[in-house]
Amino acid sequence: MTEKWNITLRIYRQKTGELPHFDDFAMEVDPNEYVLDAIERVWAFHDRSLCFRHACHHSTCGACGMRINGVEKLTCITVIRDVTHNGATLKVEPLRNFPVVSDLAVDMGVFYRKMEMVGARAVLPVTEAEIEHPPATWQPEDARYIRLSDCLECGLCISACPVAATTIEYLGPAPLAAAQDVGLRRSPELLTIIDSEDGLWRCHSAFECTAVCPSFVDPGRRIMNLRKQAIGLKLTKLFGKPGVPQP
Amino acid sequence: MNNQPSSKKFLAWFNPLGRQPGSWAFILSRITALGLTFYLFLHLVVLGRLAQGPQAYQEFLALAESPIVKLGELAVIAAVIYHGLNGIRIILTSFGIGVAHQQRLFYASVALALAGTVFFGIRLFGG
Amino acid sequence: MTTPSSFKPVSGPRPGETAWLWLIKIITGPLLLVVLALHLIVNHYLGSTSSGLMTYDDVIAYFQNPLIPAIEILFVVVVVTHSLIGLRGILLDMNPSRRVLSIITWLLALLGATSIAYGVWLALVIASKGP
Amino acid sequence: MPKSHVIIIGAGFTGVAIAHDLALRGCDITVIERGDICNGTSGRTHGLLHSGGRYAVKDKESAIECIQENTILRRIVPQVIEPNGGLFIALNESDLSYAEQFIESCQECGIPLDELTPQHALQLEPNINPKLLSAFVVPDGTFDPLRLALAFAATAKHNGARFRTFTEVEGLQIDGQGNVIGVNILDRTSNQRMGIRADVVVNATGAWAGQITSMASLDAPVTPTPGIMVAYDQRLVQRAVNRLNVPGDGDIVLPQRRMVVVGTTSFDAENVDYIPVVEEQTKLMLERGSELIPGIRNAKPRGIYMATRPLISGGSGRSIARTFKCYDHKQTHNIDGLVTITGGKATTLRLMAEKTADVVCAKLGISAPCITQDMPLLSYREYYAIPN
Repeated sequence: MTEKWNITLRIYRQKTGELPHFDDFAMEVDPNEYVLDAIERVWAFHDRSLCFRHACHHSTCGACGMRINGVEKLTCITVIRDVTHNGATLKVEPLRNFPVVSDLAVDMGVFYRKMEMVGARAVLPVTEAEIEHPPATWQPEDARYIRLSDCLECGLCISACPVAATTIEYLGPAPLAAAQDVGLRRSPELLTIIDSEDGLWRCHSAFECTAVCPSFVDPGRRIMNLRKQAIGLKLTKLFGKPGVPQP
Repeated sequence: MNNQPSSKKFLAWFNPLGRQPGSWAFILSRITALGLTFYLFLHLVVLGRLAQGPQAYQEFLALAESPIVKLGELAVIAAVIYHGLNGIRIILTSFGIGVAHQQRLFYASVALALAGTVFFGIRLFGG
Repeated sequence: MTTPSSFKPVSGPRPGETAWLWLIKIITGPLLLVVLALHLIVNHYLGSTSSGLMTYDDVIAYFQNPLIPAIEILFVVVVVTHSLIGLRGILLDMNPSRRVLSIITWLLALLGATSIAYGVWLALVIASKGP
Repeated sequence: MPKSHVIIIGAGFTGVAIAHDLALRGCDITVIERGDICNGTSGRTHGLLHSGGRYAVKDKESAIECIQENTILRRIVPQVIEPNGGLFIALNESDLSYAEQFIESCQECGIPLDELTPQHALQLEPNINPKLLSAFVVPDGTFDPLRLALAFAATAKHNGARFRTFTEVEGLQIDGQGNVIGVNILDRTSNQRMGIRADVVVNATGAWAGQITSMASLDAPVTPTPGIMVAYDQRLVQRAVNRLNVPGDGDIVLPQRRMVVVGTTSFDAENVDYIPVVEEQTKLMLERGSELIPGIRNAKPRGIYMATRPLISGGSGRSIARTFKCYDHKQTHNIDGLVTITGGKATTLRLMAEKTADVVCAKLGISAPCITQDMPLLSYREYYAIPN
């Protein structure tokens, strides 16, 4: 008989024109389930007015990012056992630094537009996706395989970033990481977008983004590498042959 | 709970709860930066006494011997060591060096800052 | 391949060569550490009194060697530059409007210039007090 | 003559594709979705851009639709697709015996196919089961469900369609003659109710089609048939890997981002709103998946989810296509103003939209032809360029 836990889901609620508050839902859950399953059951059986974003349920779409007990998580791949224990309360809040549409659903508009502005690659050759230990069997012609990028545009890094908390103008970890993935060698004109007050030089190396990224992007490292690329390109523009960016 | 980013919540910068070491590094750096900048201008103004001749400077020296000022100076020393070392951490990581060990670099900065504080504390107060 | 599209996010990223400001900040940083170490050793370590503070006469005598005022001037230039660029970064996080930001930038520059001028003047005055 | 106003209930694949099609044909569109884009069955699809190979033997009509749509989607929305092809692999004699009719049917349906020796197949995909006896390459692919829907929705929105998400349809507005003339909705973000008039209401709610048709006291021909999908945390293959045999449970494994997703099963369910994951089915997926790709045994499950297919059962009324059910309730129940579309597959979303749009345009006297097959879609992120 599968083990059952009784937990309380304390869910943030906000409707236009009403004061935000928390609702508690006592739930019987299977600890091996995912947090999103429990949230969906709240909607299905307890409260149809619960608004939340979800689509793929297996970390490819990036819709279900929320803060679970204050920590940014993709709720579709977060196992209940890993974030709470039997009889405890699980606090579910929307992501920070995004306008709340209602309850747990946030408006990703500005964030997606910034990703579009830097020309984030939605698909890329398999061999270009930075993987710790690429399979030894990769041959050059494997570059013809195309795959969806690692970044799910889930917004967890934007929610965790202390600088993104100060202004909506800040480009943010994911767009900067995407700009690094595109690279200044491939599109030097990106420099004008990222080399600005609200771009590359606002990052304060807190590495909160890398800590919460559920999808192997490691935005912290990419931002730092982008700084090297940017300084390299600017110095070559100043001293070396104009327009030949450093790797 | 307004979820929007806003510059009003700058006190939130200094809230270390539920954050990664990287954020603590950022918070400590910012606090020490503000402290050191304040001290910098205080230091410049105070040294102006030198220009007013020996009498004014001797008065300042007497003041400088008092324990509170010494404690202040110890705090400055701690802030300088930490801020400096964490600055090195940020510069290194900004050029892709040691990014994987950024947390250890931060802990090392704090440890060295504490060690320095103890060392100079003994020098200042041990006599 | 999606190409950077035309529409802008909230308002376009604020121009302003902050890469250079950032670069100056990270160059003056380590320089500051070096010069500061020098300053500490020279001023507070070789000094006569127990807590490392020099008497008035020591300072005057000490400033006769032209190298010392040079180090002090370099020190004040570097430390003022570094700290004010940093302060600007902190004020930046208060998300000022572009107009307010340029005012802040000018004020900080002014404060920096006067502080450096003051520092240089002070070093020269002390150096000139010698026999 | 003002534009005709069409309300589309449901922003899953079919809903957004119809919005895109009708917007191009000059209709004024309002899409009403009780959740966010693609949060029903469409979101939890397996993600396979079918080549049709899976259906070639048993359901030629579906197979032909799939290969045609597969080719169109690769052209009009490449930025959400992993177009790396697929393999049908035979693991035992019974699989091999299926090969002959498989080859024949694929050729009949126009599905490009070539046979590989086991060694060549293993060289292309080192992680598939080394004991394979034969392999066939077909133009399968993988897509990201939310982004596929967003691409259609973005283009529709840029052509004037309005999207009302987190808005639930509480009832249909019906006039004296029993015809549908609008909907009553509840905006869940503000708890406000209102009515909206429309010339035609399109019921594109997939597995929930019955809930809308019951509002006009009609039965819906859909039997919700959930299936399980298990995503593992390693990208073991570049191509979709299918089991060469009669379609069965857990016979497809496909790569997606850094994962492989094993699917699927098929069983009946009544409460469509929530389908609990069934433990045995998870084990079955592990077993069947690892027959195709042994490496799955030492991969960790990353997400386990159920998707409710809107399979079409008998139901009354003639449908214009056997593979999905789209009909005008005027013809079937003499109720004007309501069109229902359900059934079908994710890969054929554009075709389902074309057929439904034809039915809607016929009702509205619009003669504009469908042009979506050659129209590249905007970037899915453009959906966010215009607020809802």
